[in-house]
Order: sequence, then C-alpha cells, then structure tokens
Amino acid sequence: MFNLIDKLTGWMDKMAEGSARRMALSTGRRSFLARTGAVIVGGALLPVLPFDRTFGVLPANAAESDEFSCEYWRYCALDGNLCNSCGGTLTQCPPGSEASKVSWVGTCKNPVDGKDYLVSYNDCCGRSECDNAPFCNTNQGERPGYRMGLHNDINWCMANASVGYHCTVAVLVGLAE
Amino acid sequence: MFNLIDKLTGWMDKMAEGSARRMALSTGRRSFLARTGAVIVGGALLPVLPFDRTFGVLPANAAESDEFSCEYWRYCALDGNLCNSCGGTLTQCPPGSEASKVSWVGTCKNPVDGKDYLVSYNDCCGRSECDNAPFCNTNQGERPGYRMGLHNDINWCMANASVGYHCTVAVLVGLAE
Amino acid sequence: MLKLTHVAFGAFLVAAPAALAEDAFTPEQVSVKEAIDPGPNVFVYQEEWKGAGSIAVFAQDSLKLKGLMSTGAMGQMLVAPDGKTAWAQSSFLKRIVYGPNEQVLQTFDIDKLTVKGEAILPPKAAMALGYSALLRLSTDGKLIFVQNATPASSVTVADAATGATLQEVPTPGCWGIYPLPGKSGFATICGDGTFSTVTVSADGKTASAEASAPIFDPDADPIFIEDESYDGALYFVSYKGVLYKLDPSGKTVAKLETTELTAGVEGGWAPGGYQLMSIAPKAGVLFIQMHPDAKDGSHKFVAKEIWAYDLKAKKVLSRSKVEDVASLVASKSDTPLVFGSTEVGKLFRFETDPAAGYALKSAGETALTGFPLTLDLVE
Amino acid sequence: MLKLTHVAFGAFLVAAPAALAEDAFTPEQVSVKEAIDPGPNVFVYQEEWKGAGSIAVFAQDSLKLKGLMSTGAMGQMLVAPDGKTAWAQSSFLKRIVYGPNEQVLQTFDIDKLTVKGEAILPPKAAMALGYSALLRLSTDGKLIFVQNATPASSVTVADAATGATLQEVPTPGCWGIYPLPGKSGFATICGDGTFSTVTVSADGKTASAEASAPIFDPDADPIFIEDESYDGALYFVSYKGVLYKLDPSGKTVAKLETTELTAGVEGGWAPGGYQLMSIAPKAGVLFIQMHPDAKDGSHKFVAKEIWAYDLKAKKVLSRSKVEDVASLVASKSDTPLVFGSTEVGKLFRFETDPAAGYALKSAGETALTGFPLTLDLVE
Repeated sequence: MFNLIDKLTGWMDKMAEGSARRMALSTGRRSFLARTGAVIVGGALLPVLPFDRTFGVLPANAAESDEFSCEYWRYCALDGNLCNSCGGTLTQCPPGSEASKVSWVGTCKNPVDGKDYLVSYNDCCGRSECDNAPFCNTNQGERPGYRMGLHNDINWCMANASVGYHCTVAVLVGLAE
Repeated sequence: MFNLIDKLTGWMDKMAEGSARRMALSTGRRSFLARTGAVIVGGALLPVLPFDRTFGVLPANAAESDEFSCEYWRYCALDGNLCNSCGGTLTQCPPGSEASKVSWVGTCKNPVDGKDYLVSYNDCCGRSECDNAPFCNTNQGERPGYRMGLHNDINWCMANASVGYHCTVAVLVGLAE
Repeated sequence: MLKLTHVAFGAFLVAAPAALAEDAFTPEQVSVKEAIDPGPNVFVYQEEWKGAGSIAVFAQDSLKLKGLMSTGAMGQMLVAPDGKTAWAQSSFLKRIVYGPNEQVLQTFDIDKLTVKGEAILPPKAAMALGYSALLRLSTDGKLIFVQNATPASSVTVADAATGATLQEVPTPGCWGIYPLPGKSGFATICGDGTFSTVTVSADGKTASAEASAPIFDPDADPIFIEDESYDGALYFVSYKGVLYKLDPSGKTVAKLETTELTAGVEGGWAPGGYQLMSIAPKAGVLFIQMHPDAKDGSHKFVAKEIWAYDLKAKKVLSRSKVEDVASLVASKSDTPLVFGSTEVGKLFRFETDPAAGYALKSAGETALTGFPLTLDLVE
Repeated sequence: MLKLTHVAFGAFLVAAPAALAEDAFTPEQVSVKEAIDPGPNVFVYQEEWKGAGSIAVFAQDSLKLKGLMSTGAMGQMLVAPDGKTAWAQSSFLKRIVYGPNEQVLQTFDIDKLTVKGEAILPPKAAMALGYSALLRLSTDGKLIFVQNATPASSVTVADAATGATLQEVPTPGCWGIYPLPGKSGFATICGDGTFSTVTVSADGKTASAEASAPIFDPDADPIFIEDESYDGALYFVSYKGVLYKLDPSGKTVAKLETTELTAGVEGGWAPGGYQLMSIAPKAGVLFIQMHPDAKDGSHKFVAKEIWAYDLKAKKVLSRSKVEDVASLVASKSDTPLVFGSTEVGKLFRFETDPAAGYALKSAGETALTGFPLTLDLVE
C-alpha cells in the first residue's frame, strides 16, 4: 500500500527544494514565512499563501470596518457563517462549540494601516451550521485543495472529534510584509 | 406502571358509550362510519372525522382541479410536501420510499360531483423531506392531537421502520354521505 | 506520519504565530467563548425535519444571537423557569432520515450552551411540530413529561436530573401536558371534550388518572392545545375564539368561566397559529394572534393582528397589525415585550405601550431558520 | 395492547376502506411507485451541512422531479455512465452535527431509487462542497476513488461492486481525481503545478505514482479542479481563463496546448463558479461560466454569461446572458441541452441553437434545495 511513499517523498523533496530556492533572499525562517507564506510541515514545505498580489488594492469604506458585514477587511477569504453573529466574537467560537484544530489562511489588507495580515480562518465545530448568521463567501488568494492551506471549500472541522460545521472566526496570526 | 389502565379503560368505555349514543340514529357500522367518522379501535371508539360542516361550501375553480396546486380539492386537510411533485403520484409514494402504516383523514368536497370524500393522507417515509415539492398547509376539519386521526402536525411515519418524513399522498378511501 | 504532520501544520499556525512577524504585531489566539453574555433571553426552537434542529438563544433587548444548542430532528424544547437548564426531545436516525431511530432527551447548560447529559427515551415520543405542551417540566421541577404518539397517546415520565425514564403513562385519546400546580402530575385534553388529571407519585413511578366533566365541544368548537397559566387558573382558547378559564388544582379539572374574545367585533376574526397566545401576568393581559374571515381550516393562519385582551376587565384593549406571526411569547415585566416568530424565518421584537392598551410597536427583527414555532423566555 | 390497536386503526383505514361507502365508489389504495419513469435524467446533488443531503433525479425534457436518494451530510455524488447506479460518500454523525462520524459509501439503484448497499469508509473522506473530482469511478467501472483530507490528502480506493475499501493511496499536496483512460488509476493535480499519475493495480490493492513536468503556475494563475474529457484529451481552465488541453494517457500527464478563452475580449471576463464548464462532445463545444471585471477572489462568482467555445476552431461562438448560474452540465446530443444550478435553489434548463453558435435560451426552471453544486446527466 505504501510503495508510493518513495516517489511521493521525492516529489515533496522537490517541492521543498523549490520553496527553499525562493527562500534564498530572506534571512531566516520568520521572514520566509511572512514573505512567501510557506509553512514547514514535517520537514517538507507547503505553500500556504499566494505571493502574486497583482490584483488591486481595496479602498477603505464603511463595510470594511463593520465586522458584522461580509465586506469586513479580515474576511477577504472567508467562506462560511460569521461566528460573531452566532454568539462568538471575531476570534472566539460561540460557547459550547470547539475551535477547529486546523485552519486555512488568507492574506488581507487592513485599510487602516495599509498592511497585509495573515488571517487564520478557524471553523467552530460540533454544533449545527449557524445559518442564522450571515453567510460570507470571499476568496482573495483562495486556491483549490492542491493548496490545502489556502482552500476554503472544505470543512476545517475535519480534524476535530466532532466535525459538525458551526461557523467561522477570523484570527490575525501574522503580518505578511 | 399500569395502575392507570382500569381508570383509562373506564374512560374509554365512557367515550365509546357516548359515541354509541350518537350512533343511535344510524343503521349499521358503515353508515355510522360515514356519518360520524368514528373508527372502531380495539373495541373502543375514537372520533376521527368532524361532523360539524357548518363552514362554507367551496366554489369550483381551476386550482381545485390542479393536483399540483395546494388548492386541489383533495388537499383540504393536507400538511406537507406533495408526493406527486416528488416522483410519486396522487396516491403513490415516490420510488424508494415507504407508505406510512398509519394516516390522518380529511373530509373534502369534490367540486365536480359535489360529494364529500374521506381522504387518507399517508406520509411517505424513509427519505429526506422533499422540499423541492410544494409545501401545502390546509386544515379543513383538522383537530389537535386529542383527535389524533384528524391531526396533521405530526409525523405519520411514526409507526414505520424508517420514520424520516418524505412527502404526503391523498388517497380517496370513502364517501362521507 | 503524513497525516500527523499535516495536522501539525494547522496547529502550528495557531500555536506559534508570534514567529510570523518581525515588528510589534501581537498575534491573536483563537479560543472558545466560555459562557453567553448575561441578561434576559428569548429561546426559539428551530425545528428541522431532515437534520439537526437547534435551540437559539437571543438577547431580549437587542435580539443578538447568543448561540445555538443543537438537537436532533423533529424535536421539542423545554426551558427551566430559572433559565439555566434546557431540555430537548428529538430523533436521531442512524442514517438521519432512515434506519433505526434513537429518541434522546438532551439536557443543556444554558450559560455554557453545552450538553450536560443525554438519556435514551422509549422510542415513542411524538415527532411533531413544535408545541410547548408536548415536553413539560413538573411544577416542582423534578420530572420531565414527554408526549408520546405511536399513534396511541401516552406520556413518558423521566427524572429531570438524570433523564432516566421512570414510567410510561397511557393517555389514550388525550393530548398535551399541563403540569398540575402544587402536586406532581399533569392534566391532558381528551378527544371527548373532557380533561384527564393524571397524578404522579412522588417517586415518579406510578400514576392515577381522573376524568373531568365535559369542558368543551371538540366537534363544534375545539380548543387549541396552547395553554397559559395565570393567577392559579389555566387558560385555553377555542378555534372560534372562546377563552376557557379552568381550575386545574382539584381532583379533576373544573371549568371556571368562558368568554368570547370576539364578542361585538365585526370581520369574522378568530385566533390562529401555533403558539398563539401568551399572558403578561403583571399587566393581566393576554396577547393573542388573530386573523379575519375565519373559516373551517383557518385555525393555523398566521396573525394579521395581535390583540391585547384584559383578563380582568374582559375586554380587548388594543389590536395591533402584524405580519405573518405564527407563534409568540410575552415577557413578564410591567411593560411587556412580545416576541413573535414567522413560519419563514423571522423573529420580531415588539414593545408595548400600557397607555395605549398595550398596543405593539415593532422594535427589532432578526433571522430564524427551520420551523421556528416554539418560543420561551426567562427574565 | 393499546399501542397495537391504535396502529391497527390506521392500517384499517388503508386496508378496508371499501366498507366506508354505500354506493359504487371504489376506494383507492395507497402504494409505492416501483420505478422512476423512463427517459434521460439530470442528477443534482443537494448537499446539506446539518442534515441529510440528496441526489435529486429530474427528467431532462420536463424538469419533472422523479425522486430523491437520501445521503448523509457534507457528501459527494457519483453517477455511473449507464445511469443505472449512483454512489454517494457522506457523513453520518451520531448526533447529526456532533459525536462520532461514520463516513459511508452508499450504492443506489437509480431506477428504483433504493439503497442497494452501503460500506463504511476510512473516516478521512473530504467533507467539502460538491465537486465531481472528489468522488470518481475508474474508467473500467470497477473501482471507486474517494478524495480524503485530514487535511493531508489521500485517496481511498474501493471496490465499485461491494464498496469495500481496497487501499488508501497517499497523495500529499495533490487534489482531485481524474480517472486514467485505458488503464486503472487516476491523475491528480499537485500544489507545485505538476500532475501526479497514480496507476492502480488490477486488483486495486497497490499503486505507484509518477509526477509530470510543471503544467501550470499555481501562484500566478491556478487551475480550477473541474475537468472535462473530450477526444482523448483532458481539459482544465485557469482562474484567468487559460484552457489547458492535457494528455492523461501516458506515464505522466502531458501538456498538449493552452488557449486563452478571453483573447481579444474586453471587460475583464474570467471563468467562475464551481462545476463551471462542460463539453458537448458531438458539437465539440465547451460551455463555460463567465463573469466580467474579474479580480483576485472572484473565481467563485456566479456566471453573468455562459460562453460557447468551439474547441476545434478555438473561438467563442456565442455569449448568453444568464442569472446566477454556479454550476452547469451539458448533454451529449447533437443539439445540446445545458442545465445550470444556482447557489440559492434553482435548476435552469437551456436549449441551444447550433445556428446561433449554440447560444442558450431558457427552457424551464424548477426548485432545488441545499447547496446544489454538482450536476450530472446520462442520456
């Protein structure tokens, strides 16, 4: 069953090598992470952030400052129901649910300071979908499942004990310089 | 746990007695059933049809002849999704589902012949609610659960092996003379 | 190994984000809110027929959603008078809509929105639209009563603390559970127009029943199963708008008085809907959903107006136009709030004006899901 | 006893209704329709996230609903090329939205809409929005491939006849299943812009993989995972509208050609949606969902137009305005039909006009439920 492993490991090595080449201009792991968004996974490297930011810069507007609106700046790659409209907050799951153990990541520009932030979108789990709350579907930098860390068409409660999808929070975990 | 049975049997006897009194003017079981709508249940009598038909007579119109409309005459006490819009027919459950073993009953006037028919509303069971189909909620002669045979706010798949509610058919089972 | 490392990748982002930035940015941490915000709540049971229903908890003042407690399908909710504990009876089929059905009594901690416990019920519980009379707490808070239908009617008596089933009381031909004041047990409405008073022993394990004299005519003018308790009396209303004031405290239920709500009113108005009335006790006012041009079969019509009826003066104080309200509940405060749900997913908040006969004025609206026909509130 | 007699009461009405009437009235009998009506079908997977999803079967000509096959939550559907068998992969949690998860591969008899069998899968199957590339049948029809995510990616190989799991193939960093023509196995898209060709042994129990040369740039212009096969080639499209024509038949996937769909077109048009394209093979035409003013993050925008693109002439034949189409499928006939679903519950039927560049014209509409993002059809 695992006669694939050799070849796959070869492929992952190759990918890691490619990422390492891209890493050459940075000075350390932190900068590398912030710049390319790649994350070290068991010794291999998976790209988790797009570095092609050729699309336009968002103008600041009221909705971008309203965390109960799908236009709020942190939600630039959020696909789901807003936890802050379901008993939670921007970064807290509603009482009684569980935060997902794994998450996808977006890169969103804060219209106030003009900086790009890494946003971890954690699903909250083990309760029924909170479709009382607004459902947002934004996809800046979103990629299909072959870039899993950027993919939002999947249930990120997948690694939890109770996988029922409840809602999604948007947690600032880093700066993408 | 069953020290109630004596008293309850007493109560049911009393109810049967009352029904029997109402039955006095009829000549036999069939007439009795058609007239009062009561049904013999294990020796006791439960009223299952209203005999108070003081509300108005329905005018014939197009919708009353359209079996895909909630206004169709047979649906005068139907609460549910129409099976004929979900792969079944007026009297057939959709393939793959099961007809309910028990049912509630309405009395509906056929605008064509002007007669009142007894309509057995059977739920079809064991599939997800067919909310692709129209949802109808009509309640002529409908009564709360203390007249269970006339009650439609309950899942009549309750006595089946698979109790999932799928849709509802309307089956002519008698004439209410 | 691959699996573990990939899981670690996600966990890594959450656990060690500080490493990501070079400047003074302080990363946030994902967490779970421990408890709902304080303040009085409105509870709405969002029933589902092909999936998980939920008890939604809203702030009375803002209608802000405080969270959901998830149940199975085709269920009923029950909220303790102190607002700290809730129960739900619902169905969990092996394949959601087919296969063996496990009917479960869940106990919830409302503050934390957690499942405190669950107990398996006899597989007979009524799978019905939401009606508060189908899942009840005894007056002393020690017993849960579950309405069964096979379609034969019976009531499962369970221990409120553990959920354990204590007995099943046959209630043939009767429906609805109305806890008796001052003793253990319940009254139930019977198909011949009587009530049955079921007294349950202190340990919950035995019961005896006594039928009342005829109270209403189930053929000519049946009563809704929605009840309200006020000033020691139990109130029901009939399809045609007759208000029944009953005394449930004796050996059998006794009729104290009937009043015609619509006496002297033109337009063929009648009560309609599901949880169609609620009494604001301090005001002594009954709020009730009404629709015009009533006819056979209109008894579930949504409200075109909500009437405020003075129970002492026996007169309609005000009539407020509303849109599509199917169920309502009133608060117990001096100036009652009224919350109404629609079949299609809205929760309305109304303030009332005592100076205007407790007329309703719109004061908020939010979204509901499922079939939201049961409401409750605790102040 | 009470229970039995009451059940008998209902059965009595059905079994002995003839006794109810005195004149010549012939009572009807309730029954179950044995099979769906013949004729070509459209299948729509109506996904649910807190309850039972379903595969809905519609007549291609009338859009009449022929019935539903119920699944669990967060599932995927698969229809055999002969239109006789369907499969679904979905999740059944003990408490619908919490508790242990049983992931099940159901096998359905489409004619009878019955569950022919079910098999328990390794509890890793992707719980994703509907994408046909996440649940696939091998070209010889003998194996089922299930996309897993933990979030590490792997593929469960199951016996199509029994549902039994044969092996789990790790596919780290890759996603989507594209059955290989002429041999057992599948290709998959990898995060570095290559494809991996996974060859599965005849008994389904072992596998080997080979990576292709780089095919696309996942950073600059990623491809959607929706594929179409035509004339031996495998087609994909990128976010920016580049059509990739690939050869999946060799040891590794090879790039044959790329074309810019939007070359020379003003307005910033780009492909968007979920199941966003479909090839009508006799016409040699690709139907693809397009939206204007494309930007980062617009790749799931619903279609404002559906374009008909001639694969041989490499040009856009027609552009038809549509409303909110999120997924589509085209029939294989000379004059193709196109069926499109919206995120909010509509199924559209379009006829095409070969004389007008296969322009679409509306020819029917019906209701959908859930998240209806996967469509299939069999003629």
